[in-house]
Amino acid sequence: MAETATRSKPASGGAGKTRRNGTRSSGKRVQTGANNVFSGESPDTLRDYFRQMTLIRRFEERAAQGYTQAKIGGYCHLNLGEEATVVGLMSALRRSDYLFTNYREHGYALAKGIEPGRVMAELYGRTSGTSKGWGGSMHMFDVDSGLLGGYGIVGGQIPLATGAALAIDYRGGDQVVMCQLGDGTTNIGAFHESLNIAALWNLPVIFVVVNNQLGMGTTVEKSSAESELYKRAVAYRMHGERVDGNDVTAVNEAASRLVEHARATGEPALLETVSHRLKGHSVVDPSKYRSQESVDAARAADPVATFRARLIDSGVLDEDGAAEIERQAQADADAAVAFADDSPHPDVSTLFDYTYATPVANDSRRLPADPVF
Amino acid sequence: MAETATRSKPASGGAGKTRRNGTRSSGKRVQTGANNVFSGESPDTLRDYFRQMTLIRRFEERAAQGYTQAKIGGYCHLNLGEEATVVGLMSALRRSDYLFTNYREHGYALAKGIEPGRVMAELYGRTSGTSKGWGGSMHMFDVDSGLLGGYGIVGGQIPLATGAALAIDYRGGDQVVMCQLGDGTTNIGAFHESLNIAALWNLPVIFVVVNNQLGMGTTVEKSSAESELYKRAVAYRMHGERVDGNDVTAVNEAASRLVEHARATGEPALLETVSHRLKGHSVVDPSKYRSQESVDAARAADPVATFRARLIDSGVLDEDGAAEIERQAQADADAAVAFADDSPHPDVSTLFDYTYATPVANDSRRLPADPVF
Amino acid sequence: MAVITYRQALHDTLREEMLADEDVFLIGEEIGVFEGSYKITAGLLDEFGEKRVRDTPIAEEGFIGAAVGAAMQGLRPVAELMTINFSLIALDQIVNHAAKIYGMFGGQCSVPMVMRTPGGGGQQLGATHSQNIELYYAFVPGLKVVAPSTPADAKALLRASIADNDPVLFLENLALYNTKGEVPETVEPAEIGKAAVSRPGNDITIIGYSRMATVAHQVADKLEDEEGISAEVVDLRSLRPLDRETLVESVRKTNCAVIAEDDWLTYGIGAEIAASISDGAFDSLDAPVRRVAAAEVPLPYAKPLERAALPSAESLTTAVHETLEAVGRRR
Amino acid sequence: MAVITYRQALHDTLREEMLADEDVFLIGEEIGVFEGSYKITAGLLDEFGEKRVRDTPIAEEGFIGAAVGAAMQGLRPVAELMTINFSLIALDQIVNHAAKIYGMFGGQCSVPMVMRTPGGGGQQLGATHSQNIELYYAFVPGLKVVAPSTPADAKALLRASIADNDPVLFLENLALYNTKGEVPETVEPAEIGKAAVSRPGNDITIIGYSRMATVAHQVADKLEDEEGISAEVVDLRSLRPLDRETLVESVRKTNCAVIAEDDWLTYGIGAEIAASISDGAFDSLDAPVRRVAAAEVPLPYAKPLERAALPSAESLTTAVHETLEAVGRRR
Ligand SMILES: Cc1ncc(C[n+]2csc(CCOP(=O)(O)OP(=O)(O)O)c2C)c(N)n1
Ligand SMILES: Cc1ncc(C[n+]2csc(CCOP(=O)(O)OP(=O)(O)O)c2C)c(N)n1
Ligand SMILES: [Mg+2]
Ligand SMILES: [Mg+2]
Repeated sequence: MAETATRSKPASGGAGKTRRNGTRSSGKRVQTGANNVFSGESPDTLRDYFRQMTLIRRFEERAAQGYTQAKIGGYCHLNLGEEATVVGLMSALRRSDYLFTNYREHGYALAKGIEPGRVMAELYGRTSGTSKGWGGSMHMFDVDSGLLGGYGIVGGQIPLATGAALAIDYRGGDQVVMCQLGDGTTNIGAFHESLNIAALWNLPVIFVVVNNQLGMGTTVEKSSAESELYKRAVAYRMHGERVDGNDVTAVNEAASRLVEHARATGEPALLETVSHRLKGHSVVDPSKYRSQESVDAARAADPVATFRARLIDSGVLDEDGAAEIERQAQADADAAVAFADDSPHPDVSTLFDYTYATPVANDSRRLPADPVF
Repeated sequence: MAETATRSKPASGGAGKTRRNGTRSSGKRVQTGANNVFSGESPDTLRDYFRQMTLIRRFEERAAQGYTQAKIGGYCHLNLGEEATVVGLMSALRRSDYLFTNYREHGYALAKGIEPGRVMAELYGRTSGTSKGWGGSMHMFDVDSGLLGGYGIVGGQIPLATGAALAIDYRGGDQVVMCQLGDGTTNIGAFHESLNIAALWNLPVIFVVVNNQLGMGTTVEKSSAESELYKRAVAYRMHGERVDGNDVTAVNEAASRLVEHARATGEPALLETVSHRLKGHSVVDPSKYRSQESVDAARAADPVATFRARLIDSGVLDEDGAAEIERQAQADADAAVAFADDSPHPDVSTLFDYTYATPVANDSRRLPADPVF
Repeated sequence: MAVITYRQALHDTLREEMLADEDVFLIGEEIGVFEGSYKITAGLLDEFGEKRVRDTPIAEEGFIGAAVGAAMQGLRPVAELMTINFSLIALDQIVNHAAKIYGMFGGQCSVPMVMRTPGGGGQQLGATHSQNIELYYAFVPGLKVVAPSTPADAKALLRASIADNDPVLFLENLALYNTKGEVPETVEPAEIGKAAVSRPGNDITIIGYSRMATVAHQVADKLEDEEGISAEVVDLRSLRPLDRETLVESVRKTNCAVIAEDDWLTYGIGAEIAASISDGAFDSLDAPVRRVAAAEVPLPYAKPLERAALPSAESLTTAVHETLEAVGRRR
Repeated sequence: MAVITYRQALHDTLREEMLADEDVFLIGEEIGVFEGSYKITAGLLDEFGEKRVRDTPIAEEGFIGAAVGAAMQGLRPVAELMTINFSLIALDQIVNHAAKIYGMFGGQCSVPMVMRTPGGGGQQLGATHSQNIELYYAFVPGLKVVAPSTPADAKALLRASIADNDPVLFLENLALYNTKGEVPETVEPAEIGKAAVSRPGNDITIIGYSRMATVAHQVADKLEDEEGISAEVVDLRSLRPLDRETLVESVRKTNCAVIAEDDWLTYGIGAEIAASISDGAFDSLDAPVRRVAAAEVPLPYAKPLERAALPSAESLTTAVHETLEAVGRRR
């Protein structure tokens, strides 16, 4: 897939913190996608990408299984088909950078550096989970790795991410915020309000639209009047560009460039990654509405399988090496399940522990059967 | 002021109802603003524009006075400085077309064809007012003339206008909806959600951003990352253009063209008119925050005075003719005040008349001192 | 009489109303191609086409506002808000526009629209997806709010809501969609604003709406069977207007009451019920009105915590027992 | 002790807190260049600069959400929502985010922010600009809601709100800004969650908050002066948490109560107050708890209608008289 930019490519770093330049000229970058010769990444980096992508794949398969076994409740949205995007984006961030995502965030949690066991334990609703079992699939959080939350309300994370970038700007820190969202989410008011604010105040936040071409059952064309979503950045004089979300190195290149540019100048940007959703919207969705074509296209573009083939083709990995990585990923996913399953459920006595951070007089701490007086 | 368009000029009428064409090429129209030779408009039309603009000017002056005399309560936002915009826009609409505005709508109510007395009576809170005294300055409504409401919540009118256009589309009518909003209002979520929906569903609604360069005390540059507001249409593949809001004929030309295009094809558009606010945000605002420069610029561009001069220069009107129109406008405004002042206040017995259109069992009809049982 | 699910009753009614009136159309997220998040609208896109079954972008404020605008033109949109939690995004259009337009313009323009939306916890959906915030609508003059608990009521109240010329918030509940009940061949529109004594009794009044009305019935049946306690159940059915008379009349007979509600206790729907009963049945009441409601916490995901936080047949039974003890009718 | 306006108390407190803590900053529409719609922040932009006094675009959801995000990083934003009516646009960020983040993530991240906003009718601002919808916040676990009625309380509660690590909705009222009261040289932060018996008395308890607490005082003074009736006034001060004990204790003494509230009656704040008193003071109550509240209509613009619809000293006095008659303490 061609990669294009609405504005000139941000120079990476170096320029020092400057204010948004409203009159930047337009530009266009075109670069081949598939069958790229790897440029720059070391074999170790490439193998690590593959390792992470495979781990996400295996982890999500186990999550689906856990859901079917009723070990996991609520809604469960998987990153199957988005592994290249997830790993490409996350490897562009420092651990100290902040990440806000939507509810489809298991892979991001893993790739941002949270132990798989803690991620699975959250799905299992255990105290060892990333949110101590309070959040579940849609609501993971980990200060140490900079995951500032998965959010279940469409668009809810966008103002928050903008605010985190405001805090960085306020304090003069050098972190960057990445805000992940879906294609369908570009149509909600919070997207508009936040991108305007981020551009107006020159805040270091990269908005990433993970375009998997569907919001539940709705195609991009049926939901967005401008279906080339990265172009919406124009409404805020913000840099926007699109990248092949099935290509982990292309995603990483674009994301790294925008992240480092934001770090240097404070300038926000909009990055669109285009890939496919391999399965339903959530585990329970049989996606009957999907055409065979769309399913076939998604399968053919499977980012894990194609990256594996490219690595083997180019000699970065041999069959045994790949198989070993896959075996290890499976073992890690299995271990995560075992860890989760062995972890304790939260105790009912903790029900009132997290209503308020500052204790307060007359806080209500009644169970349903308790009288008011 | 130069008039530019982001997309090719919509052909007016004729084309039949076609779906939005997402790939229309870009284009640019430049046309001189001030000192235009009038093209097309008959002297009668031009004089009528002047008559309407003058009436709005006098009406608003009397409204300000009524407010100072405490005859008018609440907030009172005037169209002073926007007379050319108001009249140019309204004369592009048929009486059967629908208009939704913000709270700064007295002039629109007059120019859409409501008798001045009823408009003033609404300000005075009388039963003879456009909303029977229930709405006040910000909330005028009149089915007959197609004013489907002034709305006090910033952006609140935009989804409603889109819905009215949806109804036209649903029923196959040939009306067009015009939705007026301010420059500051382009930053709220409802703007984004509605423009996307209108473009996506090809609804006959013209969004008009009346850019008076201020939202209360905030300049466009301080509130909109893309300060050329008409360009925001690009995010929805919608046609957008800007016109000199001090030039009544230019406004009318652009608005008529877009309205007729929408009537013929269903296509929405975004029109930005640029003018000045002659006074404070509302009658009580002394606008201390405003620079002398900005005030001077506004005065110099006064659309009523400049249009008057142009009419006299070009022989459409002589001094006496102008004075006669002004005298009549003053008389009409005075008569409106007299009508309002003579009209009855609503009776307290009507307090519960308009909670529900369909009467309902157990509706609460208690005054504050009434017991529940 | 056919026994059908609550879901089916909603589906059938939507279909029938669309067949009966061209002005009725459906609008919402994922109601067409996806057939509805909870499949209420399954098959309707195929039958009625895109004009009558309109999938929207994810833009609650935009599409609800568009429905309001269409209703102002006399169409009768039936909007689906995927869950009541997401309705907050549209609240300005509902509270400041739909509910105000009739009054604010002096009765010139009505807004005949329905907003269907489910509330409810208990599905481990976590704090943001499990709320019961019907209060936000029930509080607002200009809106009507109905909350059926049975398939038959769902049908009768949906018919009434679509026929009504005011904006109606039609509250459903995730846990009710699969419940079944008898629905007659023809169902007349219900009268909005009326509660129902859905189970007569003498010893105590149990008041509920939506899911908790069904729980109230379970508890009442069990109390009768196992302990010979005769509980009267009042199903509110309409939250706005509120039928205080029916409540008070029941309590004048039973002399005590327990309210079962899925929302939070403090300031919840039950507060008004308790206040109204304490006022209207002041001289008849032999014990304080008891409320059984959700624990006041952001609802946790983990099952044991979620279970503890939500009202149930057990907690309601406890409250009934304790209230009967307080009035001296038990042990 | 200085006598200053409520407005001045707010202004001074904001300034002092900004001087004391670099992490405190102001954010909102028109608070800087325009000096605030109601001039609370006048002069602060000049003194503290754009970083600390941040004018925002008209984007309530966006800027409140940004404040939440900044608070998650440990900053202490004090946001101004121009009026509570416009807060509906930000409600998703407040209810589904600010109020949930601490619990939903298992206590890992607090949200130390304040949202200041005035409610209130009576200014002929019409149906959409005159609402009292503090209920929407008071109902939500995870939020704290305070509602001072005097300049001294405004100061003490604003200090407490800014120091608090949870999101606090700080309710002001258009009609209070110009009211005056004594404010000591140094004011300690108030304890959130506590009501105050702001006027002791024996014959009847009058409960109010925000503007209606001041009306309650006027009425109580007049009752004392003209009729020798000794009314106790309880000023709620905090709507969430709600200090039921103080209410009930007062009514145990006076045996009757009237609630004065500016919002709509049905489901309003007073419903919970009435329910709580009817429960906690069940055996002491000699008459039903009476509520004086706004008529349940979209508030009309015209002055005679607006005046009739809103609670006042007169309607409160009537309710007090009738309640005293009901308990046999008058005529
Ligand atoms: C405000 C709101 N509206 C609706 C929903 C229901 N919903 C959950 S996910 C989703 C689709 C989102 O699509 P997209 O942004 O493309 O993200 P994806 O699921 O494809 O990752 C919808 C409508 C929600 N959670 N929040
Ligand atoms: C949702 C909402 N937020 C804030 C306000 C307060 N307010 C009223 S008018 C206004 C400025 C609007 O500016 P603009 O859109 O440029 O319109 P203008 O007043 O210049 O005509 C603001 C902030 C409001 N009425 N509604
Ligand atoms: Mg998607
Ligand atoms: Mg403006």
